[in-house]
Amino acid sequence: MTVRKGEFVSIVGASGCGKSTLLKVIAGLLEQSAGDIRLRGTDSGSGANRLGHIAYMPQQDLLLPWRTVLDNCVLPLEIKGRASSGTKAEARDMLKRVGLAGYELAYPHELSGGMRQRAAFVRTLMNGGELMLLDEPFGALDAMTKRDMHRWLLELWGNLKRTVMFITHDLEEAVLLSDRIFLMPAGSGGALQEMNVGLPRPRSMQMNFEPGFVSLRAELERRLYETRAV
Amino acid sequence: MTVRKGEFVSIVGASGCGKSTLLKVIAGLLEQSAGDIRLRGTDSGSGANRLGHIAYMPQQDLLLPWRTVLDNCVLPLEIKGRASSGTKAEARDMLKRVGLAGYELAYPHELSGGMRQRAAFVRTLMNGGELMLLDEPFGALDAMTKRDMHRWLLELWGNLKRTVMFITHDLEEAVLLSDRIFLMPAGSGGALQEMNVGLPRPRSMQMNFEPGFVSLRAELERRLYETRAV
Amino acid sequence: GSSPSGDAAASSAPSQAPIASASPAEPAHKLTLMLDWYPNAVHSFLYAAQEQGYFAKQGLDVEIQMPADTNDALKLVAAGKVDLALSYQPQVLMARGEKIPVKALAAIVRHPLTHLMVPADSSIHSPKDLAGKNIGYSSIPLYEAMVKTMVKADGGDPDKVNFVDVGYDLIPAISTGQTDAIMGAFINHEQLILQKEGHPVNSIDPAKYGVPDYSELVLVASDEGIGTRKDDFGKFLAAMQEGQAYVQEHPDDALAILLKHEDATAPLDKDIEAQSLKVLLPLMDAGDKPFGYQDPASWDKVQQWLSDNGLLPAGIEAGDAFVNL
Amino acid sequence: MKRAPFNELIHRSGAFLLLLLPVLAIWEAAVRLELVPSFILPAPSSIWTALVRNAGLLLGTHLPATLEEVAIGCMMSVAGGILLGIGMHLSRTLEKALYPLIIISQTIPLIALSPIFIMWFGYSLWSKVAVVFLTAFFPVVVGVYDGLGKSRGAYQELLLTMGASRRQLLLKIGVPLALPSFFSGLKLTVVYCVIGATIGEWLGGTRGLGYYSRRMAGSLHSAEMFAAIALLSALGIALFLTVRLLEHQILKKRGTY
Amino acid sequence: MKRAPFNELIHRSGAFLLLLLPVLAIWEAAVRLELVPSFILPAPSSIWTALVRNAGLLLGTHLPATLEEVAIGCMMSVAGGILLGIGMHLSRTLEKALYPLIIISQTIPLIALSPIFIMWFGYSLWSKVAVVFLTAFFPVVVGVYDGLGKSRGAYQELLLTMGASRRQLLLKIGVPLALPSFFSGLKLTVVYCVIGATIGEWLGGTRGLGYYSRRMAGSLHSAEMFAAIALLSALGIALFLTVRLLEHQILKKRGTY
Ligand SMILES: Nc1ncnc2c1ncn2[C@@H]1O[C@H](COP(=O)(O)OP(=O)(O)OP(=O)(O)O)[C@@H](O)[C@H]1O
Ligand SMILES: Nc1ncnc2c1ncn2[C@@H]1O[C@H](COP(=O)(O)OP(=O)(O)OP(=O)(O)O)[C@@H](O)[C@H]1O
Ligand SMILES: [Mg+2]
Ligand SMILES: [Mg+2]
Repeated sequence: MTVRKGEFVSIVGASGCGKSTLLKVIAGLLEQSAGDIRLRGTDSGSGANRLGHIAYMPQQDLLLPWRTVLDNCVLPLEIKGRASSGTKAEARDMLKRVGLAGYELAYPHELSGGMRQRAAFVRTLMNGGELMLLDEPFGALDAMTKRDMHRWLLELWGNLKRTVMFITHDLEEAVLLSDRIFLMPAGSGGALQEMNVGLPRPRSMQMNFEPGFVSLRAELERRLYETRAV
Repeated sequence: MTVRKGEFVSIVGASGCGKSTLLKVIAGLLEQSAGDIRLRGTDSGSGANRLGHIAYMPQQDLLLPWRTVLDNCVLPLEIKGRASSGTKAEARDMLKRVGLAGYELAYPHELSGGMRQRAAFVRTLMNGGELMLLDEPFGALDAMTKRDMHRWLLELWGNLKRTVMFITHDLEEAVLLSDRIFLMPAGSGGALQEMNVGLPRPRSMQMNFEPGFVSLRAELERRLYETRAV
Repeated sequence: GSSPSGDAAASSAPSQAPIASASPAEPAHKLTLMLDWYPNAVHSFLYAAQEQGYFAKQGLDVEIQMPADTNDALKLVAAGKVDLALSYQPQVLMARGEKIPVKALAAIVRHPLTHLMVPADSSIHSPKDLAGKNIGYSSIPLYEAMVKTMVKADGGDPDKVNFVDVGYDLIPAISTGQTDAIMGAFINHEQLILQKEGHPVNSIDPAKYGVPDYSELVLVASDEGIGTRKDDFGKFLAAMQEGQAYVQEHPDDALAILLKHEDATAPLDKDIEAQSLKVLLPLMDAGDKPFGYQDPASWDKVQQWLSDNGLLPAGIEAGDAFVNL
Repeated sequence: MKRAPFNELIHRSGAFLLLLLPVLAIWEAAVRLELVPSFILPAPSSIWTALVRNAGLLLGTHLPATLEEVAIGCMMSVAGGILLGIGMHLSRTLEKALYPLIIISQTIPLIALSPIFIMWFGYSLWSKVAVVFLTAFFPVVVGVYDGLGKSRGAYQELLLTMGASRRQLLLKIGVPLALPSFFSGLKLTVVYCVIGATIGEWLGGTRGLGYYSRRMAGSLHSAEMFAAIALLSALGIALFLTVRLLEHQILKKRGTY
Repeated sequence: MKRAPFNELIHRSGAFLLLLLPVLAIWEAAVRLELVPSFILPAPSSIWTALVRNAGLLLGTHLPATLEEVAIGCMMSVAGGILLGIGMHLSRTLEKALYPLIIISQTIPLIALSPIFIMWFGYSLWSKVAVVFLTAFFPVVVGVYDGLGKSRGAYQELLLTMGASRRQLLLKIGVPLALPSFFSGLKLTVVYCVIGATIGEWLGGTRGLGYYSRRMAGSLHSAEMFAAIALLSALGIALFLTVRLLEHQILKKRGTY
């Protein structure tokens, strides 16, 4: 599995098939039992070398409960020693973008599930780094909010040329956002399948109902169904 | 808002609009500031009266981290003093149904996000009670697993004639499962909208692509979009 | 050798009023005695009386206990929790000053054992030399008064003496040079130990410098106990005298009895105790009077001296503080 | 629900005083009826009288001396306890070497060590501070060590992906998670500081409530002795309540988990 | 990662002993070079000799007596501490009434109470047990009370919807959450039990390591005194390690958070 710089890839697969684990391995939290992981073409060695260089958004939001939303969002820069006077303003601005204006000083437990997820998403963006690993970042959002997030993410991605790896169960989302989609097999036997999304960019929500889109989605569903039946 | 016995209703709405809060009020965890809540047509009084009579699945799975999956699942019966020798067997059986066979003795932190959600779902089913409140029960599941859950839930619901209130962001899911769908407005201004799903039962996954289904879904999306624009 | 408090309480209750003559067939009368400190040579007469059967002969069953704190013995005898206690003569008067109803029954050690001690190579030879020096003492106001009296009697200025409260640790205080002198150590114990550890000290007898020649150790009972158990106490005194006679005649055997008794729990240092007994025997001798006899004149002097030094409120009669049964 | 800290204190102690009354009444009655001899346990009224009569001496001379020892000893116990706790958390070797020594220090009766203190510190303030330290530092050590040893769960992983160093993990997750445990230890430590100062003063000195109480015990003045002890208890309660207030303020501000 | 409990113990104490050696060597040298008078701090070698010489008495007579007091006192401290902690958690009134009294009990020097103990309990085992209890119960109280007071967060809400009673909330969430805090307190308590027994034996009696050490101190037999103290310390360490092992076993079995 190779991900090119600036590419947007999605990973889909059955629940419990190891998607989150794969992301953790890439982030450097776990060591792989076989194979190796190359960053910019060179073997990155052990996971510890990759820690701190890859922005990672875990499946559970993991907002620190004793910090306000804003303080949670500036945490990555605090850790990296890059927090400056502008950091908080930047975080505030991003929080506004995701619809959390007014909640900067709230504690995580005062937010709804989807709001926590968005806060965690902002925290991940604040992280910087060329590669972003997002583990079901929009799973708890309604279609509208999700759409806003998609738009914003695509915009950011287009501007910054960051590389994104994205886990989702929403096949439309996968098709809409990705350059390529990887299908993870459920058992240990199957092989990783790859699917190219040939849709033109920039993409919009309207595409959802275009025939190309619908057929891609159906194809994806069929293939997923097959990997499972194996 | 009235829910008839044996009915299956869904609640959809923007993130942070108060869906989870509504469910908590119904469950008896919070007191409503206005209006009253009637169970079987009689005012149930304060929330404390309803505690223990309604099965509630929270948005966060809230599996007790120091208990195994199986012990988490039998917790409701333990609390109600109805745990018997058959309870564990029943829970094991249900866990198998949701694809968690072999994970009975695992601790929650050893499960993937979707697996935790399914375990929490089993725990809610074990609760018994006529009314079931489910807060995004299948949000972290892939399409296939979700479909299995739908099938099983519909089957259970059909057999037991339980009343279900269901929060989801997946409009297809809402249309597929519900008798009626409530749209919650984002601001405090708007009114609750109701939508009847006139599709015949039993329903199947194939309906997704039928015109009636697709138009219902599009209508729902449009209305949601409107409530938001208000 | 511990007994539930119930026994002690019951034995001093009025219902157990003395029976005129205790025939050997009768069950022995129980008496509890609390020592002033842990068992040492000064208590040889008690263990001798115990071991030689003098108590039993009098129809007594004596149980010996140890206090947590030297003042506990007085308080517990007054509270009726023990029948007899060992304490110090001035302490008995001061206790009466605090409305603690106790009386001395016998003088065990008839002279002060508490001497002022200075290192053998010290420049202090008599109390007046203490001016400007540090004196360690164990937070007992009585010792302050003794030193001041001594300095004054020797023609020195008591206000120039610098008192240092050294808590429990008299020996380290002087042997590590923290203080120039100590007050509160016994000539039959600390002095001998310091000698043995290579820190010889000279002792200065307070009785030679204006302090009354008080009894260091007295046997004490409560007013109520004396009222109800006079006969038993009389028998105890008789057995005690027999015990002391035995100690005087067979000091080595008496010591052996004590050492054997203590070996079971906390062995004593044989050399130290032997020397201690040698020091003690002359100081316990009542001359032509029976062992334990109390001289009213001594009590008057101590009472007067305590009053003069502000350690005793007015209205405490020396005659109330002791009785010769 | 919301009350100013000061009102809160009044409210709490008010309720305590109300509940203390029957205890004091029974105690007073027991002494008056001579169920307990007053020279063993003086009546509350005579303790109060002794307190008032000697107020100048107790509050003017002895309380400040004890307060000084408690203040310095307490700060050293807390600082030393935190350092030891963190040190043992960071290094397994240090932990293995120090924990047994610390436990040994807690099982040696201080009286046995008093000559050593006197040898090293003389009869200065520092011998008392050393005793306070030895009496009181242990709970903070355990509180800090156990608190830092808590599972940091997935938060730790998240911070690792941000490139956090061990120091940062400790500061950003370890410390916030350890705070409740630290405060439990701190509450014990401040109370033990008071008894530590009392014992320290017994080892020698010329001032302080412990010294006074022992002196009064030596001349059989029970009421005066208990008056000093009552002040010591009040000091202990005041310290405890202060820490508790601090704990509430700090932990309350944070979101719940 | 996995080691049998016994090996684990060996492993730990082995490392400690290795690190103890230099300490002992310096200590021995300091005494031999007469930097410290041996009657104030005897050399480790003479302590060892004293220990061996008096082994029969120490291990045969005094250790069992102390063990008995520690065992009973410890059980009472733990049981009493748990009850008090739970009681104060359940009732605000009880908490307000008891907490100050408990703190008072911790600030009164036990020696001041010795006549009271003897009056109530005589020279029986129970006066010593009472002292052990008073010395040791406090950390368990604070541990249990603070542990139960922890925010139970959303778990509590979930259990409420299942119809859980207050008792069930306490048992199913409160107790599991309180366990770490309880164990912190327990570790302190078992260590304090040892010093409590020592002090208890000072109040009277004729057996026990504390009694022996006091007697030996009185006749300046420092080596014998420290031999007894060494045994007391060993007892303290053994109790501490036992609780720690138990803690690891119990908390390890549970999932992390
Ligand atoms: N800490 C752990 N210890 C043991 N097994 C674990 C642990 N974490 C995950 N697993 C197992 O690893 C497998 C893969 O888990 P992973 O979280 O990667 O799944 P996933 O693909 O992200 O699923 P989902 O879509 O449900 O989040 C699962 O079978 C899970 O039981
Ligand atoms: N404990 C709390 N304290 C204060 N405000 C809260 C608390 N819990 C929720 N809220 C607020 O109540 C509002 C509704 O939250 P709720 O969880 O009901 O949203 P929701 O509709 O379930 O959203 P989502 O789809 O994201 O789960 C939100 O604005 C949230 O900030
Ligand atoms: Mg996952
Ligand atoms: Mg919600």
